[in-house]
Amino acid sequence: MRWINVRPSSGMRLTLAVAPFLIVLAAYVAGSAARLADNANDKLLPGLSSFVDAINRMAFVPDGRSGQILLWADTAASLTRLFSGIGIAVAIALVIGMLIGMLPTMRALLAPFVAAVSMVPPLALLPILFIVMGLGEASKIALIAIGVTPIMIRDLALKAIELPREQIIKAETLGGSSWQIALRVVLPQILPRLIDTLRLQIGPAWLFLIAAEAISSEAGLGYRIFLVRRYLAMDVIFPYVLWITLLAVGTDYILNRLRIGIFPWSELEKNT
Amino acid sequence: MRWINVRPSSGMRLTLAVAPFLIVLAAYVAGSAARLADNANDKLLPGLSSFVDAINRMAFVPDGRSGQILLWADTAASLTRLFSGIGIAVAIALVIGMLIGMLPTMRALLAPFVAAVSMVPPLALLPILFIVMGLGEASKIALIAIGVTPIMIRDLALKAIELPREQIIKAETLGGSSWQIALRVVLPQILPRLIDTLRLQIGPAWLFLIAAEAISSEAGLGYRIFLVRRYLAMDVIFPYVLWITLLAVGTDYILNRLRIGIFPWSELEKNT
Amino acid sequence: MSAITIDKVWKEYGDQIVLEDISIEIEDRAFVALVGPSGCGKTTFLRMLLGQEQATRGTILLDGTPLPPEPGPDRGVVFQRYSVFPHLTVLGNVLIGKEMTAARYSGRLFGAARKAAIEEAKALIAEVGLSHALDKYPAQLSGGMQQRLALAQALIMKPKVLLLDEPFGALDPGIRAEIHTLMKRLWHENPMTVVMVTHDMREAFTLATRVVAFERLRDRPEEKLRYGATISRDIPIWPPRRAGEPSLIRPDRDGPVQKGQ
Amino acid sequence: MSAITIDKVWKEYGDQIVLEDISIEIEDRAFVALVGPSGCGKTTFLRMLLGQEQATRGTILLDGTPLPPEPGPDRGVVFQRYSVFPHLTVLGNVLIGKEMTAARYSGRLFGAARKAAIEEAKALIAEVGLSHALDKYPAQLSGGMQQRLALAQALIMKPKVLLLDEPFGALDPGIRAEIHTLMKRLWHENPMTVVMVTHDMREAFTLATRVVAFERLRDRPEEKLRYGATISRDIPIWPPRRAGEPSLIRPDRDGPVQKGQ
Amino acid sequence: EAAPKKEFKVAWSIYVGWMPWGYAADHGIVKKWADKYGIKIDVTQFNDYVESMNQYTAGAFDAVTLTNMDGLSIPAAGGVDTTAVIVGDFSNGNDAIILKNKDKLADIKGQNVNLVEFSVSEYLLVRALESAGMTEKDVKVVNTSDADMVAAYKTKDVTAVVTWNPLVSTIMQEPDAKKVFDSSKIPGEIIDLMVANSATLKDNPDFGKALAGIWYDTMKLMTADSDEGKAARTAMGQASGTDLKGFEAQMAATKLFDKPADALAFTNSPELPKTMDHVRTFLFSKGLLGNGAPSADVIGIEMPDGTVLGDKGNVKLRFATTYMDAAAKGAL
Ligand SMILES: Nc1ncnc2c1ncn2[C@@H]1O[C@H](COP(=O)(O)OP(=O)(O)OP(=O)(O)O)[C@@H](O)[C@H]1O
Ligand SMILES: Nc1ncnc2c1ncn2[C@@H]1O[C@H](COP(=O)(O)OP(=O)(O)OP(=O)(O)O)[C@@H](O)[C@H]1O
Ligand SMILES: [Mg+2]
Ligand SMILES: [Mg+2]
Repeated sequence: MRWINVRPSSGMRLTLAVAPFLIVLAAYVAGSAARLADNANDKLLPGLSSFVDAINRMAFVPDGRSGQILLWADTAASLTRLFSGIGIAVAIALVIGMLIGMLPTMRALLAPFVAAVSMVPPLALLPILFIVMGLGEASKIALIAIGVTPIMIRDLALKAIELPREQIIKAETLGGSSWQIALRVVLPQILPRLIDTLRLQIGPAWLFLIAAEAISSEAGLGYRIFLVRRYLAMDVIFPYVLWITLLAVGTDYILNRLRIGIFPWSELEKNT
Repeated sequence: MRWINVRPSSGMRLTLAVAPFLIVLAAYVAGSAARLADNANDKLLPGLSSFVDAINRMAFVPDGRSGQILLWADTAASLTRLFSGIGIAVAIALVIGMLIGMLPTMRALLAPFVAAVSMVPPLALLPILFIVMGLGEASKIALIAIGVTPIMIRDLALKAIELPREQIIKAETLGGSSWQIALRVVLPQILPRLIDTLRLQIGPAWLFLIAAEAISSEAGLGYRIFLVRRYLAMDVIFPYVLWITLLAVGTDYILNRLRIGIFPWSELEKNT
Repeated sequence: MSAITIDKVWKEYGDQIVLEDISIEIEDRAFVALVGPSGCGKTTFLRMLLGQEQATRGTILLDGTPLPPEPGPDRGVVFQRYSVFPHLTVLGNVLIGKEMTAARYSGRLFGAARKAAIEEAKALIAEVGLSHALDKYPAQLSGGMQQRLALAQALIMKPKVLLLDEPFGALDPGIRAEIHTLMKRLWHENPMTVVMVTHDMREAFTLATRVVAFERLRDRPEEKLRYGATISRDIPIWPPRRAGEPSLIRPDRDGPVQKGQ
Repeated sequence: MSAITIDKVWKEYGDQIVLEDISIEIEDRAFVALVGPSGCGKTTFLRMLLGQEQATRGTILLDGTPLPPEPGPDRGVVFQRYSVFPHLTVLGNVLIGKEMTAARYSGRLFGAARKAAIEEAKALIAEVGLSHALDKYPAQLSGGMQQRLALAQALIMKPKVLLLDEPFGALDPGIRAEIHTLMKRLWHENPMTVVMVTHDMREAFTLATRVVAFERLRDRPEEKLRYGATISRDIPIWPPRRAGEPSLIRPDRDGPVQKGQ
Repeated sequence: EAAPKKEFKVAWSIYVGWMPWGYAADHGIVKKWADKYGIKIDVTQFNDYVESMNQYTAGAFDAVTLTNMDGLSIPAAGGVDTTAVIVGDFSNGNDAIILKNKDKLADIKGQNVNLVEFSVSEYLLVRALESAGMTEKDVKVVNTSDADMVAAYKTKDVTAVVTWNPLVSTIMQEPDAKKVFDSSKIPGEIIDLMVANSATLKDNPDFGKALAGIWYDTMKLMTADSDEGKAARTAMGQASGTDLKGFEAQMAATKLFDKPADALAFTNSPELPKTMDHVRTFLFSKGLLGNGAPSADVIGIEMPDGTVLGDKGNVKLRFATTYMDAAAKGAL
């Protein structure tokens, strides 16, 4: 039988899915044991017991200095920034994306500019951002927004342009003004796609968040990672990275559920 | 007439397209003039003449220390890393993406793992990367590859899965083995999509390159930006950022031309 | 009243002449079937009636006044595809026209006004036989049901002119026959003029009061650019069909068309 | 020889019984038209013949030996859509079968072998009337041309069995008539057994030697899960059609079918 | 004339000699002194030292913590007239050159040296090479971010690094790490300062006084051998990502001026102009005193006694003892 026709059973599928994670774990444990045998103080690949210690310290014991539990304080700070940044990006992308997608004049005005801006590496312009926005939350949120907005605008504009011309004309024959067509025809069809676009931008958004927190912050997952990185405290960094990954995967999953829940028709469309 | 039906003439379109760039330029010149009036040595928003100076110094006069023309040396170093990283990412993504897309067994084995890995923020794991790959070119190239590969894999796997099942069956009735189907049916149809995926990843690739060069390097566009950031030499940073943007826009354009040139049928498909 | 006067209309795209010197009077409540080979400009002609395209030369009058230069609620349209909104249910698709004309900013109705509109929409949905699918989305409907929905959606606006561009071309023969019957009834009952583009001669003769054929009379390659399509035939159906009246001579002719016919 | 024996075949998807106890002998060089209502399992049946699906119970034999459990070059197929490769030209699409069977690793031919294969492909392309479009991509062909290409692509493998799943359903009537003529000629000239699924009765009776109807005899909602479709009719065409022989009684019957008929 | 400015912004970054600022902000010491002078002081922590200086230079902050060298090359060379309000400490071993498996400075010849370019590390390297009769041409400098220095040291191809604490102590835990030179060999040359914009200080000297008050209050607490002092050191250690032991080790390599009198003596000593001359010569050779600067004299550096090193018409960096003096006299 050809390989392309071999279908694993569902039990087999589960085994296969888990395997790579187990292999990575095993490789880690082996690597860690080897390094610790060489140098019992090795910090690069700490043993599992160090993780338990570190996780306990970060996630369950209040910090001596602030009295807060660091992992939760960091998570709250980071998620607030992340979702504020993404929220702003979404709002801007929705408005500008729809303007570009619907109005030829706006398209002529903004499309080339947005295309150029989307290629500017925002990390290189950080000093300007901090001067303009100050060093508080604003600039961190702004970095996330600046980082992900141009791509979201381009994506949404494209989706708006891709709407069949027939639908717009139909809406005009139903008495719709530009505003009404935007509100009742284009917007609702763009929203589920917005969620998909958003899901793709969660990874980059975390990157920008971590970069912003590395420069100035007093709490946050990225801040903590950069703070302890000076001491190569991998026993803290690994759990934090894992936690960020879990948060990102969870957000992705929830957003997809949300799309299906709020826009059931979008799922129907996909299947046809 | 409704706004959605107003179409600017082609002369108007050009004017509109140029306008935002001019506005940004004007805003810059005004802001710079205001700051320079306050402090003639202001470094944040240097005047245009400082740019001319800096560009002349970086792009045309050999550096006293190394005898090289810095901008070209930096560009060569960065582009070498960028394209090596992207090249490796493409090769891996192509192989793994096709495996996941074509073979149900491989899909069960790798798809969940790749999905999880694509959410790991690579910047947080840099120390490990350095220790494994050393501080030289290898780790910079690896960071780019690690940063963009998982998303490219997911994208390509999706495209391979989306190929109509009928085509695969047809190929089987034409005597194709799994290998031949991969080679003659799936691969050629994936390649133009690979180029599109690649275009979307140029922005992120530059980000990772800059981040890698900021950490340890002796030349490169990102290295220079972070080095001169130490004394806020925005007269160098701005032209460098502009240059990076131009390079990215240019790469994007060339890749699209390449796709149309090499896979003319992919353009035909798009229009139908 | 909804008579259309087309007077010496030309349509060019850049150098290419698509339609050449078209003049035709369409009387009130006519049902014009437009036929002709692919690419001869039928859709272009319909687009001009719709206001989506402007004639290069000549004038188009609706009841004696020039057509506004963009689509509006006096002219309804049904396309072959994409004629309904995928994000609205059957009811929502029919309601939206009422809502957009009534509520200028929100594009939505509330309270009593909404109830009244829903009643009207439901009546119309019942007419096209979709009462059982009120809350379904288009993706859950068959092709024939989607086109019936598109008709109801257009009719709720009580358009003076209904424009159809191969509306039934993608349907199975059996379903097409059913929808022909429906179409005929709707035309009899609603005060509107219909212009329908079709490829199917049988459909043209089954439904129309008048069949108009477009054709490029000069179609050699070197002539393609310089000459456009014109009206090559204009056949009134005999015995005449008249809106709201059963046929005098063969009263059963305009009755239901049988399946598979 | 290419006779197919289907013996007490059942097909279930989970709890749902799709096909129930199908037994049929298809003789060598038959042209079987498979008809039946939508969803009754015609495509499923074809998939089993193709090897894409396995029967839940029962056996399928080709010339007395069980079918291999996956599609292979002894059975050709043409689907309604996606039957040709969009990235290959007309010539490339026909060549690819030859190339994959000949070159195990590269899947390509070179030199003299390639030249010979091209000659053979060109002859076949000429047979389906696409000689003028050798270097065109499918996106540049009309629907009818694409299906003709799909036929050529399948025939170059000289399959024992040719399976067609509504291959002409998406074509315009005029073009469909043309392709019927072609199909008939190809069947007469090539030593193969044809099984074709269709919705169009006229097509079934125009082409087949035998029309087989699938039907769910018990189709009340509560029975849907427990009973599948079976063969409800098996009508041999009379006067009989035989591959390679003109019809005895009405010799013109199997000639070209007229346009618009 | 406009009323004097009442609200001030201070930036600090994570470094052993500057941790008191964060502690003071967290524990109400900043507020206490600000209230006393009827002003508001907003203290912001930076994780990225360079960015804190850039923000100060661009005018977003009124005061910042930095080293004497960076004070000259960044704000002063950027045209911002800057006054050193507090001389907090000098590095007395906190900066070091570490070689892998080699224990003599001379072995550095020909090696790649990983360090933060244009920083005090490079200055330390130049001074060390001078002392061994070499120049920078004898080695190859590789710019490496401080955040990744520890990981960098662990890679095979890195054999020489120059860096500062806490990175030095973390790296020294490696068995093959040998410290071949450190800042205790050039005592008093790498000075950690709290600087403020001269114009702002002139406008409202209370700001400078408040800073001095905060600093010496915190110093008292931090150096106390009491439970309170220990608690303060523990908190500072945690804030910098380590613990009490690690933090005290770093303090040991720092010559803290916990009493204003010590700071005064150091600032008024004739060594300071010599140090600054070394520093400006180094910066000039790197082109860090402005593009096309004709000589190391372009920028004037004013000493507490009023003498100026360099261009008297372009004084941009001032060492003032006013505020430390007031603190010493208890006149705050
Ligand atoms: N926007 C346009 N720009 C340029 N040429 C156009 C445009 N729209 C249509 N044409 C040309 O006008 C001619 C008529 O097109 P039209 O779509 O009206 O034909 P049609 O009669 O509707 O054909 P079909 O039966 O295939 O739908 C074609 O040659 C087409 O290429
Ligand atoms: N992979 C599958 N899993 C579960 N059920 C399936 C699957 N494939 C087909 N079915 C079910 O089997 C039945 C028969 O489907 P099939 O596609 O064979 O019908 P058909 O006769 O070809 O219909 P049509 O004329 O619409 O093509 C349907 O009820 C379908 O839902
Ligand atoms: Mg048309
Ligand atoms: Mg089927």
